[in-house]
Amino acid sequence: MPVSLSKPVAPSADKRWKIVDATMRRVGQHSRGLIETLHTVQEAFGYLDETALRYVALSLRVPLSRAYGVATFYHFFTLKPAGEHTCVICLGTACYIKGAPQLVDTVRRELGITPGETTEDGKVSVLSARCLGSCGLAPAVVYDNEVAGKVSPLQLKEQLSKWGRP
Amino acid sequence: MTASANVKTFQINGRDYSARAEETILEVARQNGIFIPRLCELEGLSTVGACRLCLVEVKGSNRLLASCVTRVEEGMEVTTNSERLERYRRGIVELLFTERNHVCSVCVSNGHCELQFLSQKLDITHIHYPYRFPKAEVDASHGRFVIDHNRCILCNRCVRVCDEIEGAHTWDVMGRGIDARVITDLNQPWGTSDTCTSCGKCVHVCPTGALFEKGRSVAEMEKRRNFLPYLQLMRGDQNG
Amino acid sequence: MAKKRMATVWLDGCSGCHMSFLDIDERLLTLAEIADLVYSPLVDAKVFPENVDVTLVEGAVSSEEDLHKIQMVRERTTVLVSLGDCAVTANVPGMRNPFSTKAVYERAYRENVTLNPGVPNEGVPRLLPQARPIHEFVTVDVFVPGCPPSADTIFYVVSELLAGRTPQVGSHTRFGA
Amino acid sequence: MTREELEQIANTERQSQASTAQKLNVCVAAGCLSCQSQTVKEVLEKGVARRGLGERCAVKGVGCMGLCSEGALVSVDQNILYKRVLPADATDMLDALEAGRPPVERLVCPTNTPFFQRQKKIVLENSGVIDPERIEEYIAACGYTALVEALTELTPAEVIEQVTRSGLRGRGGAGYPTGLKWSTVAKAVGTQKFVICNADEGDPGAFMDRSVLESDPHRVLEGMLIAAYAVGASEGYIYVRAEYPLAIKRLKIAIRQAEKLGLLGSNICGTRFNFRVDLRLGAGAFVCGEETALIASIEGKRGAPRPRPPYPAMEGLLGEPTLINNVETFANIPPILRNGGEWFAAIGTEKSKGTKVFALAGRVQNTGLVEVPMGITLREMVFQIGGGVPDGKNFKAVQTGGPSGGCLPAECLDMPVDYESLARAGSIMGSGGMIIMDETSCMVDVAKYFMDFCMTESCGKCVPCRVGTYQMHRLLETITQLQAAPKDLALLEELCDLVKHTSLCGLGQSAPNPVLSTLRYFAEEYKAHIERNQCVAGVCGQEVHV
Repeated sequence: MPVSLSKPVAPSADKRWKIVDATMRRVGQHSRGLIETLHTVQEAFGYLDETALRYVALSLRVPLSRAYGVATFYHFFTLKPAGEHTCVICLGTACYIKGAPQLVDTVRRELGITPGETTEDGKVSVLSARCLGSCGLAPAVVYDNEVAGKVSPLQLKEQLSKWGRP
Repeated sequence: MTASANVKTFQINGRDYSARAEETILEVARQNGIFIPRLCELEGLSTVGACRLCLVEVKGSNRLLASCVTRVEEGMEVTTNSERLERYRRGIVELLFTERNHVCSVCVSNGHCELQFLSQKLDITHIHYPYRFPKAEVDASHGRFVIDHNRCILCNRCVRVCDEIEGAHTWDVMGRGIDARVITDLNQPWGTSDTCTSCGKCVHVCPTGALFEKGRSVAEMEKRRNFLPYLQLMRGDQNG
Repeated sequence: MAKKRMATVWLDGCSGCHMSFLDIDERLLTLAEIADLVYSPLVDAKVFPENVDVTLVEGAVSSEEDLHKIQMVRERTTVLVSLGDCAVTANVPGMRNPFSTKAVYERAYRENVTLNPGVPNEGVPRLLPQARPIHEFVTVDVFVPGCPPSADTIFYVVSELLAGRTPQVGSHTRFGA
Repeated sequence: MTREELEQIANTERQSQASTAQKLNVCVAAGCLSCQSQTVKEVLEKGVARRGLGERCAVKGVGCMGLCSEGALVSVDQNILYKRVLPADATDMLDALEAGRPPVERLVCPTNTPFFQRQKKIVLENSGVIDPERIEEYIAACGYTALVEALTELTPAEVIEQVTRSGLRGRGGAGYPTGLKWSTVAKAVGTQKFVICNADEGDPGAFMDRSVLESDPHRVLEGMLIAAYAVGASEGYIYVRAEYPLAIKRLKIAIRQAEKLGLLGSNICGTRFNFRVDLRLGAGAFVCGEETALIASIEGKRGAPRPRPPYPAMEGLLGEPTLINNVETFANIPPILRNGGEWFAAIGTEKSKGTKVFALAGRVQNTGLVEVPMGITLREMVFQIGGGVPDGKNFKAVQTGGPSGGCLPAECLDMPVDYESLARAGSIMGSGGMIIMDETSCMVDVAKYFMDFCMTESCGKCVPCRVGTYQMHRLLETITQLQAAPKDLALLEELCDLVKHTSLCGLGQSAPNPVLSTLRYFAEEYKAHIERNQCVAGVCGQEVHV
């Protein structure tokens, strides 16, 4: 492989790469900053695609396979774009014993997807969380970054159908 | 520090041995012809303590210790074989057989496979945990080599040899838990890898038939590892 | 001493283990002196009889018929031997397991067929979702891996069993042997 | 920053606080925020301004008040607590306040209950009292005095001596003596040393650390600073879950404020002590709570643990001696230094000193955050502080220690809560999650839930954990589908033994615990599933969940 010592050029003129570059500078262009940088990429672009992984890996001199290995090890990172709306169902213990499984069932019935998937029309992504730490509000669901507590399957169904409408 | 302080005397299976302080239990055992099973460890590569087959009992420790990463200590009393260790080792080998699709009868490494060898050595005649039968890919996109994920046991030897000896770091592991698997570059077909030097070291350190040369049929793939001790020796000379 | 009653059964396998059994050659006569072969694909009996002392089973449990058969065999046998890798590990028949039965039917009866393609719905027992080793369905007494186990291994195992001893299988064979 | 300067900041702040007669404290920690507490605060602020009450009445956002199930919580002058406050209630509250009338009855939350009275707050002393985004308030509450005293009057060895004397044990779960850990790192030789705060709170059903970070972040920083001084470290990291955005935000603010006052950085308090802290965000991997995995993650790698020894105290981050403590452990340090090790050692039991913060959740009346002295019984926790099981249901089990812990039945209720007792009973203290279950929970299903968790969180490095948790989960699934045979139970027990004794790290070694403890106390439920195809709780056998 030809080894280039010059700094790789950002994949496009997109301004968001400047934010990514800033993070990489902050971590001293060191391979140790890989996870920090991936956080920034995901925050800026919503997900980590191949272009981004390649750019970050080359910039920080991290082997490609290691970058990919790290990106897929941590469940917080996603390699696919998220849907228009996101619905995070908390599967912490308190939520589990207070009815989170029924919420997962509701999603499966209503949208035909399981946590970790996005509907085909790209409208809704459903995710599960290990624990939101909102155990006092079990079962908890996060609709587009808003935490809702003591959610019933009916409430969830209503929210999902609200998103489903054009 | 005096030379004598760097030598440790200890016991393995009730017999006295001595070794340099930086040596591991497994190394000493191997030098003295004591068999300890292992699948992830390979002389010449770094140790990761992942397969858990080389666990041994050490008097005074309530935990079992991986002999590949445990250094010898003065007065240590090591047991490499017991009914309990045997049971655990069988369990671990059996778990590996259930994890992917190890169909020995149609494997290129049949007869030359370390997993198969251990199953016989440990007297395993059947797997009493249920098989998983996952769908796993075979990537034959490389000009000379093939990776068959059905037979991969995630020992990580390919990852280490590629990084530590070849310096290419083409291989790594993606995902985690039961979904983990080895990948080349950005999880792309091996044949499209820019970093692979096609040196074939990964193929030859692979303990099973997961990595093999094209054109080999059932039972034809034998692994050659002479390069590892050689490289280790050369590097040792440089350092020493 | 009364002769022992012995049987062999062929489930989802290639019959290679039976071939290997026949490969014990003249030693078949030795066996015939101490045991009767009361049921086998190699003999005429149509129904698996009661009170069999030793049964060798080749092949994985793959269809509803296999399942029915192995359960009956277990009930009527004292010592059940899982013979060969297909019986012990599901081996080659198990290679269909990562796929759905629908895909398997399509492959076998449509994609690879030029004359009258179509999945038969009678005369062929229905496939179980997966081909699995027989010990996942019934208790197995002796496991003899190998693909196939060698004639020597089979002869050793059978003669030990017929003599009322427990064979030490591990040192004679292995998976894929 | 000298002691005098610190005192001056404290005095200025105290005076400014004293100038307002009435204080409305609105909880703006995560639990209440999801009950619109931010809007409540804004409406109250606007109301105060409109009514011209600004002179005698101050509205401020504070950290967690504990009773999360009754949010949003608002306290008035620390003696009236309003619960379930909605933005629309602000008018009534301000009316009462303005007219000097008694508090609004329908919103009053009684505080003379065991939930409040039985607590002893050390770690949470400032939670719900101070504004977590203002360092001045922390300083006014004696904040950073312990640091200044340590730096100016104590040697590192004396600091460690106090910590050792306090008997404090690691609050992350295993309970390793903190003083011993510190002295090991202090003695270790390296070119540089690190202090890491483990804020990767991963147990499902535990939110103590999040709450401390959101409510009183400076306390954790001060603890880290004292630790760094004691062990000779100059750099530190706080490894915090990316799922805790509010905690991250407040930590960032706290670090900036401390730097500005010279409490972080070079020549702290005019001494030669330097310490810098940076945040590292976790990215959704429970296993990173394990020390060596956490270090790998900070180094930008996959969070896979490595065999120990060498322990991080000798070879940790970048191969250098590294001290890793949990949030709550660090939060205990400033009061220990302020009041002395003996003071702390007088609280709790013989081997488990001090208090412990628990997150009470599940089928219990009062869910929320509580801090109690060690040695309190489980019965007190569940029935007095927790207020018992709601809806007339019967108590079945209390789960502690998350996926590494166990489920304890009614017969364990009189057991004291301390490290040893919990371990003897087959559970662990863990980080402090305490989930109460009633008869509607099936214990096999709960065991399956935890095994699913461990399977998903297994890093996949070592075979027993990677494949063993999968196999155990599959068996538990078969049992909960009411399709298991007796031999499956034997297989399950065998796998528990294998995984427990051969796994590389704590995750695998403790993954069987929820199964083992439910097998120990609820064997009858397993039997009913297997032999009679029956689930008494009525949970299993239907559609497969999750």
